[in-house]
Amino acid sequence: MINFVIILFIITLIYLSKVEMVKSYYPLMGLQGLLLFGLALLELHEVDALQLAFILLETLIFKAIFVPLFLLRITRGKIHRHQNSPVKGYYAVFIALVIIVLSFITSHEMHDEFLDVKYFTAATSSILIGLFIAINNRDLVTHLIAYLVIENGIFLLSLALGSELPMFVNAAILLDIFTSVLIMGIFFNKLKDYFQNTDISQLSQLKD
Amino acid sequence: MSLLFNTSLLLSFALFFVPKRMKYLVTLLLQVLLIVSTGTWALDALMGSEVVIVPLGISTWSGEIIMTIDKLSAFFILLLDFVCFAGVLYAGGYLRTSIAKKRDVIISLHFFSLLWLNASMVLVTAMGDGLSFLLAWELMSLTSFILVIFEGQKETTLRTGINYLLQMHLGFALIMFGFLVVKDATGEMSFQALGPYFATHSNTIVFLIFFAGFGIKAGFIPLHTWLPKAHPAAPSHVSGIMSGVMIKMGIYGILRVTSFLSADQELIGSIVLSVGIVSGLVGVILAIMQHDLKRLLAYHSVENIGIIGIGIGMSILGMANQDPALAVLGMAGALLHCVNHALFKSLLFFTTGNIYHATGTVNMDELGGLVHHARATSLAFLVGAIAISGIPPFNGFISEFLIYNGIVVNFTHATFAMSLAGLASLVSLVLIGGLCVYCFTKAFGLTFLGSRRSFHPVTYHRIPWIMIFPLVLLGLAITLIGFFPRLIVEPLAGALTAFGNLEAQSPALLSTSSALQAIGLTNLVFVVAMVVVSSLRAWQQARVVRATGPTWGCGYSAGDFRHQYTPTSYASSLLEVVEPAVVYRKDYPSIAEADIFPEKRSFRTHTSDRVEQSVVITIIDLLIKYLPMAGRAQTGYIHHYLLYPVVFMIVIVLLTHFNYI
Amino acid sequence: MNMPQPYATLPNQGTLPLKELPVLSYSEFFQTVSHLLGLEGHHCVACYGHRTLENIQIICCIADDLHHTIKVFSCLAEGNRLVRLASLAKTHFPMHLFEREIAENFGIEFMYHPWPKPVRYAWNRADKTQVINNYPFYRIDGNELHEVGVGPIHAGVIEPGHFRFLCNGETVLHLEIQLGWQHRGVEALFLEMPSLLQRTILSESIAGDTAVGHSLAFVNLMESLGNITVPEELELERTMALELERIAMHLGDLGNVNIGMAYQLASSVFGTLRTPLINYTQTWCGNRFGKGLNRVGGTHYPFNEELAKKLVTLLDKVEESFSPMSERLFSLPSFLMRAETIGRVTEKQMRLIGAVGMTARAAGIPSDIRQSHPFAAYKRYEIDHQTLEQGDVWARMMLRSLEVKDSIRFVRELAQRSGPATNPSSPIKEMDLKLMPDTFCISLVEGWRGEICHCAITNDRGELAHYKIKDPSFHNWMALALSLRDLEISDFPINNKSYNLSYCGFDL
Amino acid sequence: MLALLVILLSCTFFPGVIVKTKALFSGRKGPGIFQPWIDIVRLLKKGSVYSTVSSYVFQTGASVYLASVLVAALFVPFDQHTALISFPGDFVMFAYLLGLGRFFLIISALDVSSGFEGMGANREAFYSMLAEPAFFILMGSLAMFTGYTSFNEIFINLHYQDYFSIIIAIIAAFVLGNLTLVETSRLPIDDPLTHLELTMVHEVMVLDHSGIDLGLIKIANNIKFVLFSTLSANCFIPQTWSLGMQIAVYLIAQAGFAVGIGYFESFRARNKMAMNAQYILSISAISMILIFVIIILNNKI
Repeated sequence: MINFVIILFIITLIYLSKVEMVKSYYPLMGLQGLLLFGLALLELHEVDALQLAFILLETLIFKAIFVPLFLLRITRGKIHRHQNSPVKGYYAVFIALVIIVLSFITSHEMHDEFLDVKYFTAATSSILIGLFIAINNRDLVTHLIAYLVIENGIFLLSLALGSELPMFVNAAILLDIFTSVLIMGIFFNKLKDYFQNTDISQLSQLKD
Repeated sequence: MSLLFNTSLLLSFALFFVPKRMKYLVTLLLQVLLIVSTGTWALDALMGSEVVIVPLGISTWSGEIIMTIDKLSAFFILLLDFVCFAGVLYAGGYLRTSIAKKRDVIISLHFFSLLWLNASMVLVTAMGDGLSFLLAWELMSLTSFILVIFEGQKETTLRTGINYLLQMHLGFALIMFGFLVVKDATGEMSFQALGPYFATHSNTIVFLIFFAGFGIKAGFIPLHTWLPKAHPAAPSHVSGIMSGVMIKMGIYGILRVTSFLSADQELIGSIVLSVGIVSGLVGVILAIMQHDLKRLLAYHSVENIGIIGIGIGMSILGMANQDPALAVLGMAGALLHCVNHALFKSLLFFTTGNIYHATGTVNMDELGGLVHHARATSLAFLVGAIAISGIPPFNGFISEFLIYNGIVVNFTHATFAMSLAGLASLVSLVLIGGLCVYCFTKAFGLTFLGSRRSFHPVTYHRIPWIMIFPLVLLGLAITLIGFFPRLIVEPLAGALTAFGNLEAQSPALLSTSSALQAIGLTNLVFVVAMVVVSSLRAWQQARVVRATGPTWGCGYSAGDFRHQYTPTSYASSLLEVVEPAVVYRKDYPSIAEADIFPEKRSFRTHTSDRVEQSVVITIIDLLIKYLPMAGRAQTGYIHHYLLYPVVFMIVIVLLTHFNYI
Repeated sequence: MNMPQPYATLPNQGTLPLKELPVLSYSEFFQTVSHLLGLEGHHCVACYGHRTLENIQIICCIADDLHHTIKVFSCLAEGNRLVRLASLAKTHFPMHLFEREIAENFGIEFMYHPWPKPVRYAWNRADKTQVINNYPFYRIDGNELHEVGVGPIHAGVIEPGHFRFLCNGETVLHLEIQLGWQHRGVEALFLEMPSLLQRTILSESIAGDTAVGHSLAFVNLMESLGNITVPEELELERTMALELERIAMHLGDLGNVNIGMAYQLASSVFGTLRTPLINYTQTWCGNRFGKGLNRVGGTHYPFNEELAKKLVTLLDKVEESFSPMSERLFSLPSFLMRAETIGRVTEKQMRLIGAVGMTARAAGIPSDIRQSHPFAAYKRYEIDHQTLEQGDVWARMMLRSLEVKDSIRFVRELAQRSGPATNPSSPIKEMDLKLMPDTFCISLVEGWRGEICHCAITNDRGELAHYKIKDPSFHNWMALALSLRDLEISDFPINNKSYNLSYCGFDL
Repeated sequence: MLALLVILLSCTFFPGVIVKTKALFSGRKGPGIFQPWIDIVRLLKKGSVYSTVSSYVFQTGASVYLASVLVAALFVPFDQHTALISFPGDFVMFAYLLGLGRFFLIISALDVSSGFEGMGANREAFYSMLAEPAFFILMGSLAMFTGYTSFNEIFINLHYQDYFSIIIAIIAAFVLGNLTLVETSRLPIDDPLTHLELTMVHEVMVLDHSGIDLGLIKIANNIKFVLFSTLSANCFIPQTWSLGMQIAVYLIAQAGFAVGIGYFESFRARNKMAMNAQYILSISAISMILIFVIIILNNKI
């Protein structure tokens, strides 16, 4: 089951890489959150109940529900333009694929006992694809999403080490929430300022 | 038999003295003699269990020249004899007008070279000794050079010919260098010496030297640059022979060297595989971008050589990983693809000759609608197009199937690295197949179908039967292999014996042989289905109204040929995806925002080879930049020039004195 | 400047005695047009030739949107020999069609015209050698491009028109639209038709989907020429009919674009919303497209309280399902991907070609006769005016959606305001209509596509001597051609549907 | 033999169910389930019109297309019931046979000298070229997973593995489902219902085919549809069930697939033409992920 969830997670990464409409990100982000929730549920049955509840809360409530809704809210009816990405869609898919394949190969070559290879692959590809999305796009919201994808990767990375270091997971999640809220707050305020007089003409400025 | 062989070669000099109109017949006769003699040897070698050794009765200072024909050589000899025969047959029709127009000596030289090209290729495959091999190799390059510059009155043709000759000599030098390295280590200059050499020395470097040398002939990317130039310049029968079999001599050389490998196969295999993949993909992509039909076919040679390279590479990897199935199937696929490519590529080049004969152009921008004027040629081209796209029921599918099968069988028990290699070659083979369909629907559709792309009324020359007959011959061979693929298994298995470490009668080939039988059967089933469907259709058609009318143009009655897709348009959707592989230039000032009523303008595109542009041209540019420095030595004073030999001699003496040579 | 103005100034639906119409020399005419079009808020609404006894009089009407006036002037060109005039279109692109039309009808040659091509192959054109099959299409040299010719018979059941795409693969480099496949001769028919009723019906048939718009323009024109003032209730009714037509057509087009995008849900929802609306028109006046509603001087179908109540409930219902559907549509990624930035025509281009109506409004030009030259109830009641700036398929769709909402609101307001129809006035009788003799009159109406312009000239007996019609599509077809530049050819259908221009309105 | 029968059986209702579903979702009653076949029969009875520029290629194109699809149908097994033709590596031939049909359809489109057909031919060649790797990678990965290389053995052995085979079957079915949409020109690649020549892929390629030729092409398309959906159904139906049960489940699955396509097509707009390339590439990417998963699995990490 865990394998399946991880495969699904990687498939969402492929779709994330080729998204052309900002709006298409939200369901994918929600799905990723759900998948992480499932992973945490399946993987972390050794930690004590409180911690588990905390982790599940973070993945389900925060990642799967709050973040997509929040994104949807701040961009409702405003940003739906094509992103002006320098890399065309099919190359983006190709690059994502290359990233995933390379992560597969590197994790295959690592042979580290403390690392769970499955998680490690998903985590690295998530982080790298997040970076790629950030590089490939210029608008604010997409950068936010790229950041969240990287966050998900870090969460997975913590799971990769999770069975050894439950504290590490907790720390990662705390960091996760802290930075997410921080950055989203900043973004939100910025966007609010930006759209004080919401006028679609300003959207074209947002593009570049 | 060797008498026959020698006689035909000696008599070839008589070509210069027979009357002009007899020259072709004499050539044909001598060709038959040549083929009978070499063919007999090859059959002997392939059927028998021993290597056929033919002393030619000619001695040089290094000893008597002896032909050693093993099964691998025999395989290639039979192939090249067949294609050369078809080529010479075809030349009879194709050159008819030229024979009347051109000077006597040019015609003689052409036919003479044609014969000697055949002979030299036979010699190339039969020479084990390094020196005689190199001689034969050189002979092959020279004769083909003469053949290429048949239309030497055009400057571009001459230029291309010289470019070709230069590149061939680069290859020659590399091969010679390879032999010299081996000789330095083992004291012997022959293929046989490679065995002991490889057993004791590093395999990679010498293999790569040979690979580069032979690769220039074969046309692997990035060594392919002569190919798309030389093929369009040469007359069609020559392009057919060159593309069909001459470039296979490069493959032969590589196979020969490969058969002695004993270590480092993993690395070598991956290198060959990557070169094959790149050649295959880039070759077909560039082919799609072409407008000139012959250039298109030339790039397809690169692509097919790439497929052969994939087969060889996978096979070497199979040997390295103790996977006999992959090794056998990959190599068998590569070998069979040599045969198949020789057949359909010469067929396609000959049809191009017919197109040129009928219309005076092979530029797809100006062609179209030929099917109504050259029905037999169009059928031949269609067969060739389906075969080259690797689609059943013709032969191209069989060889690709062998390679596919090798890869997939390997998948069932592959290691991590091998899976990666298999995946890469699987994906590239599939892509090549798809791109081939893309390319040949374009080539066939835009050349033969639709209507002619011309404002002016055009006249068509009738195509004589002599230009159709060789096509039928080749088409039959293509169909035969497609429908009865098992026939080819035994010769293949024979040829595989050249590779000491391949178990030719391996279970893999045997089980594949039954799969091949099933394929042959399926093809027959397809024919039956086709007959059933078409007869039902014919039955229905006889009972209903069949109307004819102009193509539906939405009721607009003044449409013209411009409404058809053009080669550029057909290629453009692909171009967007493969842009990194092609250098693309558009001569078109795009219509500006405020240009509501645009001015007159024109649209032209140029695509060129990214590899050539970025690798070859860069090197040449560097040479052009730095060579003038050497030019300073050319002072124009006689006494300076006299000085140079003296300096040279002193250097030589000094070097020998200090034992550097 | 104390110099007399070289033009007469009229309000919308204003009349002008012919002798007060300034007649300039061509060079003065040229200068005046150049000068006026250079001013802010001026655009040419009509410029056409009118054959007088021995001359051809070219009449030009330039609307001043800021001061709600129309400036009219004319010049004479000799009709009996080949005349060469300097082309205004060379510098003022919107004039190109007017000049082509004059050239086609009267054989006047405009020198240095940038696009000298036939317009509509009228039956009485000057040069009969110009036939539909030798239309001089723009070509790009070289044999690497292919052309795609679509029409005049289209796969959907629509009117005839030929589209010629110059393509490089999937990309369209240039689109040229050749119209003129229907030869109805509407303008001439107006003069030939003897009775007022026939003329009214003819005006309803200029463009079948703009029956209310065109007939309103005609009716307004006749009322001005006949010196008839209509009661306020009638104006209210006419305005409601016009807005209802706008709603219905916009809804239909929203549905059609979605068919083009294969978005089934929206296409069926908008389709089903349109039906009750046009059915309502049927209950009102007996015709789904509002034919028979507009009559000179009165109406056969007075709007009453019952109708008003029905209308309000209907509009409520329409709005109820329209709002969520459009909300959903405009947030559907797969829709936005197809619509946004597709078929973009910039404001600059729209100004260059003189686009009008909603096409122009979708690209940031506030071209709206309801505002600039108010007529009917718009003189008293203000409707919201929407402009968007993107000029792409999305903007045209969005504009329609916004206008539907505005119109619903506006009509509901009017319907509630209209109250009981106290004095339903019947249309004026044929014999009671006395047109002013020797008069020029112009009437502008904002149909759902944009500005409709009807001009008429009467002779000394008070009969129609010349009638001129200009549909908004006259200018806007060029916008469609422009929006295809460097676009994928597969995006043509949604572009075409997002404009939904009129073939017959152009061909006449 | 059984395989062929069930395929032909599900052919009868498959296209009708899609049309019906779409009709129901748009609030219409819609035509009967067998209407597509009634239309085909009507086409088969009709006379046809041939362009004066067309040649023998046009005359044979549709027949080759149908024949190739029919022969390809002989390769597809139904669960553990073997197909008529089966040999190691048969999926290669299956794919290439479909390629043969496509080749002829493309060139017969180019035969009529029209901008529309050229466009369709070009698009078909391009998209099918892009889609082909997905199928091969998928079959390669299944071969890697099961250790066999023919359709029969792959599908028989897919079930004998651990729960992993279910995961793989799900992803395989996902890829196959998407491939079906590409191969049979459905949304979001192509809109089968549109009347707009300029936006069509498959339909514009067969624009000039009429009468029996069009009928043959439609038959072939319907069969092709079911071939792919049968392949994906094969991933799931347990072999331990009785034959009747299997057939019942199979038919329900087919109908479900058709309804699914109808549902999918009702609630989204089609892709922009330029987006198709990346859509198809992402299918290949997913099957690539699948093969990597299996590679890792095979190496027991």
